[in-house]
Amino acid sequence: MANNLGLAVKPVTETPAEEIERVKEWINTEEYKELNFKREALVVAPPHACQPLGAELAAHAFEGSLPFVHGSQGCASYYRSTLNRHFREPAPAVSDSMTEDGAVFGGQNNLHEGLENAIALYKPKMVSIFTSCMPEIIGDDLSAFIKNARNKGIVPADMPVAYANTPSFNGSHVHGYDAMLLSILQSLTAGKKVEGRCTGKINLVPGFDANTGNFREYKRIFDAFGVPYTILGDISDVFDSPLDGTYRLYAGGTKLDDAADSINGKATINLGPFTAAKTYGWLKDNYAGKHASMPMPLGIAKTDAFLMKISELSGKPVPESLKAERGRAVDAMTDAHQYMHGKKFALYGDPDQLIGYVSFLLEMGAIPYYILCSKGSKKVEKEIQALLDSSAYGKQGKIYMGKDLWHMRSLIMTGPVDAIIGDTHGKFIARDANIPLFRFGFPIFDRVNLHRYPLIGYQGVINMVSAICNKFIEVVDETCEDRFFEMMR
Amino acid sequence: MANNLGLAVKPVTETPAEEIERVKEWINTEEYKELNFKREALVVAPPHACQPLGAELAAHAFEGSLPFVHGSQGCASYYRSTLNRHFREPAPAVSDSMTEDGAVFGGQNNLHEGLENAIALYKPKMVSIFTSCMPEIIGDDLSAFIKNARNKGIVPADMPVAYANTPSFNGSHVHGYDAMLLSILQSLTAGKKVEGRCTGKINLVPGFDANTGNFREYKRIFDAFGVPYTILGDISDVFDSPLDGTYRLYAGGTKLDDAADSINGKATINLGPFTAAKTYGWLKDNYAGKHASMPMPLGIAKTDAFLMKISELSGKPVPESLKAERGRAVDAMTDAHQYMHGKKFALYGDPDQLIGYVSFLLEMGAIPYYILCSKGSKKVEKEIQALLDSSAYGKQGKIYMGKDLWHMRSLIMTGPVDAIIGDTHGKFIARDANIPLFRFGFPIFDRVNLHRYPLIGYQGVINMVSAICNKFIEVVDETCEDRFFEMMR
Amino acid sequence: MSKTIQKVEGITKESTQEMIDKVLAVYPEKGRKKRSPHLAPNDPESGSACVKSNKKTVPGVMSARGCAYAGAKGVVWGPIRDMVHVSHGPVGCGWYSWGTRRNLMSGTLGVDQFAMQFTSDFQEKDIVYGGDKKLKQLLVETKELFPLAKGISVLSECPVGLIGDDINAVAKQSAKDLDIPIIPCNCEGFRGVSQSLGHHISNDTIRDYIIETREFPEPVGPYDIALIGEYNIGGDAWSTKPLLEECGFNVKSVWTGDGELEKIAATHQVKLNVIHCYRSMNYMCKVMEEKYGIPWIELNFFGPTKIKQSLRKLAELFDDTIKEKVEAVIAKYDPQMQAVIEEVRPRLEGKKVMLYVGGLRPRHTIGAYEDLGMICVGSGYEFAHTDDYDRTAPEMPDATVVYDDASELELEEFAKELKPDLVASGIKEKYVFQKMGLPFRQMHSWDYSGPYHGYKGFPIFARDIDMAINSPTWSLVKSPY
Amino acid sequence: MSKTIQKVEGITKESTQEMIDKVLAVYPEKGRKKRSPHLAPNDPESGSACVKSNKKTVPGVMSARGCAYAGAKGVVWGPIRDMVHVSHGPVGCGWYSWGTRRNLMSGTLGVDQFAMQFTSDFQEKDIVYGGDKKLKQLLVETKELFPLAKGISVLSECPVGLIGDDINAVAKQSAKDLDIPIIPCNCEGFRGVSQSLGHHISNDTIRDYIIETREFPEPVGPYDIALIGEYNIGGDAWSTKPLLEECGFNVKSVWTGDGELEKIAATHQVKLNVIHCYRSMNYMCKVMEEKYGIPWIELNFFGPTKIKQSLRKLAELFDDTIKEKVEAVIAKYDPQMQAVIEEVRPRLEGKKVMLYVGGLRPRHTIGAYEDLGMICVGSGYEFAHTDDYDRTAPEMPDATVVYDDASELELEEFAKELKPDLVASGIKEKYVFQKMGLPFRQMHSWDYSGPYHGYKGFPIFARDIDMAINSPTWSLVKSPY
Repeated sequence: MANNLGLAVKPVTETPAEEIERVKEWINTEEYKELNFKREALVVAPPHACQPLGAELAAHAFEGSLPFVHGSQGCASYYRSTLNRHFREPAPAVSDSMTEDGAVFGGQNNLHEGLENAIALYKPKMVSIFTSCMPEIIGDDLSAFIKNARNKGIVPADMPVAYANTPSFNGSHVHGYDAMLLSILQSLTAGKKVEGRCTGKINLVPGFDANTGNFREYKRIFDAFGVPYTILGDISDVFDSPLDGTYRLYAGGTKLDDAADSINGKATINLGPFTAAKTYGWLKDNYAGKHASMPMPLGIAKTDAFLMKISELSGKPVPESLKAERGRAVDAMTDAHQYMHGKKFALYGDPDQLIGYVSFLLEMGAIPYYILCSKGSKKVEKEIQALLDSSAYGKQGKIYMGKDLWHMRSLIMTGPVDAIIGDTHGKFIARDANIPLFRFGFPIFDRVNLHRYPLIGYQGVINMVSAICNKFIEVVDETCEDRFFEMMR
Repeated sequence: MANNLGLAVKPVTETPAEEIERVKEWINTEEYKELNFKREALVVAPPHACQPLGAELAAHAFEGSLPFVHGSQGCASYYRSTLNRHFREPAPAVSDSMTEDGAVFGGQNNLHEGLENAIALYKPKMVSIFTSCMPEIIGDDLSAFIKNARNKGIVPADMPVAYANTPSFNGSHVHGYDAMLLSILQSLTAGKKVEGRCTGKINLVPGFDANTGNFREYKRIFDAFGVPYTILGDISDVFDSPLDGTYRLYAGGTKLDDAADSINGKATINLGPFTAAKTYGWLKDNYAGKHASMPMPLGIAKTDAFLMKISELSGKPVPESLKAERGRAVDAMTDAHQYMHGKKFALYGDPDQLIGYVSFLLEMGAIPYYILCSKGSKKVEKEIQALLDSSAYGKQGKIYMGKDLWHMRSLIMTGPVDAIIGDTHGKFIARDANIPLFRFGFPIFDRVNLHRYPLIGYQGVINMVSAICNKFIEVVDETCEDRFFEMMR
Repeated sequence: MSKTIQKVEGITKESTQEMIDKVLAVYPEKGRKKRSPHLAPNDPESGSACVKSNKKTVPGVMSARGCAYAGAKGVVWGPIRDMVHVSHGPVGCGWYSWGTRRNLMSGTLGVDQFAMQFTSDFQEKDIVYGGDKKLKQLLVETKELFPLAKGISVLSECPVGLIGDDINAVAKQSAKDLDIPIIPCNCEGFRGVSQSLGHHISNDTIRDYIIETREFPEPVGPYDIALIGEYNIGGDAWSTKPLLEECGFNVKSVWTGDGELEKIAATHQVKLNVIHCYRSMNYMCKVMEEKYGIPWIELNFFGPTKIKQSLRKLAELFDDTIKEKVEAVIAKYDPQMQAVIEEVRPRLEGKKVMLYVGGLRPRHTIGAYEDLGMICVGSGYEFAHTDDYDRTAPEMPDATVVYDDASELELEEFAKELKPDLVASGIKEKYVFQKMGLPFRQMHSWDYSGPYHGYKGFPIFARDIDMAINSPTWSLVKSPY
Repeated sequence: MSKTIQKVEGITKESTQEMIDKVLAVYPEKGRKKRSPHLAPNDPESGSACVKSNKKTVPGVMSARGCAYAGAKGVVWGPIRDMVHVSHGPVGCGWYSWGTRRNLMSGTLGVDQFAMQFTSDFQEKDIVYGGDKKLKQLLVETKELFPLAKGISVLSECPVGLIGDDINAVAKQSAKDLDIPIIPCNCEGFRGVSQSLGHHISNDTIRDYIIETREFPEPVGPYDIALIGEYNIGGDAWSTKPLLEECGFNVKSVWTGDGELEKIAATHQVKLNVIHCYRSMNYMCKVMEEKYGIPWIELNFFGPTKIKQSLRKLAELFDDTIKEKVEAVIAKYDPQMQAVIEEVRPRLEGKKVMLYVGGLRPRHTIGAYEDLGMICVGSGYEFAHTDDYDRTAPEMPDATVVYDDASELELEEFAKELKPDLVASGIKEKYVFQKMGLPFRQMHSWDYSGPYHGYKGFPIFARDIDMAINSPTWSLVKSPY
């Protein structure tokens, strides 16, 4: 029988319960895993987003900077709501609402009209423009469009306008962050280099990081040193602003003057080094002073290195207060080592954070078992492998570059681990495997305040130890037989 | 039949399974609850310890002060191990090991010999003596004993020796803390009052509090004000010392000179006010400057009051940085209110902390449902009742003074709540009722680092909100049906 | 569902227009001219739209709108639980719409339910050489790894249309090869002015690829209906479907909340389509009416007043069996609802709410607030059409402000002027208003609560609104120092 | 269980004595004189104690000792699961010993298992007027609220003895009135010099009130034994009891880990008492030997070497059935244990451990460390007697230091001198040594792990020791700056 669409008409069927049971078991098998790892075209549950999301984060990180999406308004809505949900904070950004006719005429009219309106309505100190798919496909020439806008007087002569090409079909949110940051710094520092001038400050480039607590911790560390600094760029007040009855469209961010003058800095530290690689490349060639690129200070060793670098660059010793904090963090690790020692972890996330978690886990005698990066590279893999090779606890670690969370699920269901470190998207695997998920990554849509707790530095070590070990203890408390339910743990 | 002891010999029996089942259900009934509340002599699982434990905490809180138990060494072992387990830190203290002959001859010989050895071995800057049961029963005259020790040259002339009677059959650890603190301050400040002198400092008396994070937070707050201060006494470094290869017998504490000079302070703030009532009474009569007694700064309103008091006493405005923190704490509360609003809590603990938790819960729209204090008083009850009366969310609150955790169990099993706030000892009820226990009290024997996270101040608010709300969300994630398992919460 | 015209103290046509003019004054001339027709005081008497709508968003204004892809993936297709929905193009679109709409689903993830994010994760080379080949391969892999999927939707993202891929041809061929329905949906985000076109395109693909491809094995009964435009947000469908069943109906399919492809495909057999979200699915109701003669009726499941009216209106179309059951249902639940109202209303009486949402909520929820004693002082839609505003006019009080595709600045300024006790809008607005000290509920996602539909939903709605407005945290906003 | 005399490189009688003298030099003369006999180099050849013991603790030295009450409540009585144990006196003693020993128990808390803290919570008035009346009332309430309790122990705290209460009379009367065994135990903390007297007093009360008050209903069998001095720390008894059963024995009662009152009361019927913790229960073994002619044997369940020796020694007392089973058990488990050793020993070979614990562990665990390739460089007891030290001498290497009732300063100084790779002691010592950068395991409580007894326990012990010593956290102790 065929219907009036010319399609065959079949009866409505129900999938038999046995069939569902069979597949339920099958997807947990080695056989399925092998099939799953043969995938070449289909990507299922990859834990990375596209470039413009990262670009928006960078665009928010500077005083009075209005993130401006050159593209469809739908894209902007997606980026904004992701940041809203993660931080539970506003994320004001505009788009120039390109539609079909953009494909025909290009996006210059939208950009110009958008700039005119945005500047009138939202009174930014600077505009930070980045692109979503459409203008990237049709090949809009942002540089020319903005020049024209200036010529037409749409943009005040003294208002910085940064712009970055952030194609979604390339890299991830991390690369978009890098591109936008680079453009912002280029536009703010243009012509600001003064021969012989030194601000005396250390510039810090933390890269894509959606933990406001980390930023506050960086600042606290520099303050403890008594070393002046400029963070490029600083999201801490932007995405952790007070609720006091006043809505601030621009709630913080690196001061534009400081950013402009950062080119005359005493030194520049790039943390990552994968998260802001392009920016750092440019900084090294263009910024005054010394330069250093080093891993995120996650765990003791990498924090030590960070502090020693500040010490070296500033000529000041590591303050006693931080040394005492170090001792307290090592104390916390030692007191709790038995709850983590030998425990297997599956990790996924952005390259630099993965490197940090691996380093921290090895310091605790825990086993980074699966390390997955959906947008990794040979270089990232090499770096992680070197870390694994440095410790007896790294021997079992396996690295998966360019794989997704559906691969991760197969790994965990066929070769179990004790816990996962990742972002909210891993919760379905965690549930299926009945193991905890530690939400150290981005985004976190289903817990409150976690972005307020630093993971970097010695305080970050204590926070990670506390979160992980207390959860493991809690699992024992909640799942043990009555006769093993005890007062002390 | 009778055995050779003259006792009847019966067969070994097994309690029938049905009988066990019956009693299992019975202890969860209203009938049982009524019977349980009729108890007059038997006390089951009371969440308070005896005076000397608190005295030892106070004795640790001063630079180079050696806690000295006048009594059996077994008592000292109990106090020490409690502090070891809670802080996961050393708790060096000695006793003078009284035994039977003490009952006959009194404890002077033990005290003198103990002082001689302890001073030689542990080289304290001061000795802080407190009593366990035996000397209290036999009526040792500590004052005379110590005078004699000085006369005999056992104690160096310039070494302060504090001593407090801390009978275990009276009050709780809180009262012992008060008594020891008072004696320490009396002995350190004796003869130090200088007419017209003002240290310019604010003295802070936080009372019994086993959260080192709270102490660090007090200091951070004073530092933010730029107001000099002396905490009487400061356990933060004592019980949160670095692990760096060196064991420090005396790892911190209020400097003796500062404590001595505190009598010439600009002002004195007593937090509590139940926790150090006697001390405060004496301070008010003897210390220079202004005096204020106020609740622990738990929750927003009580933190506001604390900061305003510092501002009033110091003449300095509340710093903008703290005001911003306030806004961030209110932001965190608002963002998370829906996870706590209307949730019922059972609370138990020391009076001042209970008052603080009640205040915080009411601010969140949560319902303090059972409020139990095993060593409360009419005055405490009145204070809590006034708080309950101040809010629509306090209407259902019921206060239980002088009751224990076996009473609490009956309450919760017959009239359920959503969670418990207390110390580790509540975990058995929490398990039976299948609800979370938030370990905000003392002691905590089964989690790591919790004493490092402040509960006071605005940061404490964020910590409490995070702990409570994230656990409630976690419970939903862990217990919901598959179809309600969601990405966002 | 008409009602007497309501007035709000202090709000007149003039005051509202003044407020509008004030915010328009901030715009440059061109922008002002464009925005002006989208802002107006309500005229309930006219019974028709007071604003223009469904126009291009003005560039640069901070709009809350989404795109056609969002309308297709997030709204129409995504909730169908037994299909794999492939976000075809770069990784982002699928990532952003992954688990963020709360259209709950039965079944087991990855087995017979597929709420993961499926993407072709376009790379530079796919842009240069086209993605059709990759798509073909992807479909094979999908079928292999997810054998219980009843079908696959291919939802195009912007690049696909711009580079000239032909997903329709690929879908057609693969559907044949793999013996499974594969629905190509040309919902590129650049199409149209909002998510609304995505709904329409999706409706059209249902028409073209789905409807009438299946038949229910059992004979058609007199009370067979379909529930259209019910997306099961926070479990809404698990309130409304049982309610309709309690009233005597057989709900043969739900479009598309917790939806099943084959039941949707057999919906041409029902006797009546009951539509809740008119905006996103009126197209298919009209198609089914035209093609199969199935009548449709718009109902409102928010709040006891509207539910009661809706059920009676529905019963009117049926026989006494249904009428009696409906009255029995109303008699059963109404007292429960009145008890909720009695508990909460004293704390909410006279409170003002400002709405800005999508779909049906800017008009459909008004009655529920009124059940709680509240007054709506402003409302507007992200992506509505004139027919939505026509339907809104009689629901809102006289002269209250109506805003179409409002910009954040407009909403902010209106809120400053109107001082509502509650703002009910989306995630992008939530924290803006909360920072201003204004209670807020996300009304796209029920703020992670729900259901809000039907009798099961109203007590939850009432509790949430009460909690939002009366949370003691609001009294802490102002520092005493 | 004798063995050849072991030497440790760098340790001689002289070096050890020098180390001892160095620490003694810190003491005032009187203290030095008192402490001096308690510290000595081991002389394995002598086979007897090299130190004095069971003396009063020197006042002021920071001893780790507990009191008689601790020995009674914490060690002997507390683990009996089906009794209510009343801490009679002020609130503290019961509070401190509440859940802090890890003697695990079966059953349901408050129903047929009573691990809560029961106290008479003495107040000033109880001191003044005496607590007997309160006790009587308390016993009535206990019986009423906990009807399945098989008995009640009344454990006196210091004030009870000092104010002249007569708990024995109250217990006698109440036992009659309530028809339940009520055992008064005059274990006031001031009695004796350590917890050891508490053990003895408790043993005596078992003798006076418990033993032979019950009989097993089934006839006595040839393999009926009791397991004495096994407290089920971290589940030890759940390793040792099944092991003995696997060897063919009927373990009729366990004293007192996860213990049952009535089975303990019928222990006079067994054929042999197997004792693990000699210190705390040798008294009752001797009583049962004298009174009922029951022989007893000391075993060691730590580490495969000692377990094997112990099982064979035990089998020697029985017939071939048992001997064959024991050999079969050894043949089954020994390879498993060797596998554990192979895995761990390379990481532990030659590592030095310093012990300071109570009960049996300062000698019984030495073999287990040796199984792991480790060397014991110092050992001592909190509350041992000469017979304990006699038994220790042959287990320790020649000239290694032995310390009785060590003060914290002594332990610190010895550790500084000996530089052990592991210190195995109690909670009060743990953080002292960890701060010094020395790996540590709590060996009273198995550091919240366990069991450590038997074949089930050894792999856990091995894992824990490996983890403690080789945790990478130790390499972080020294700051690089």
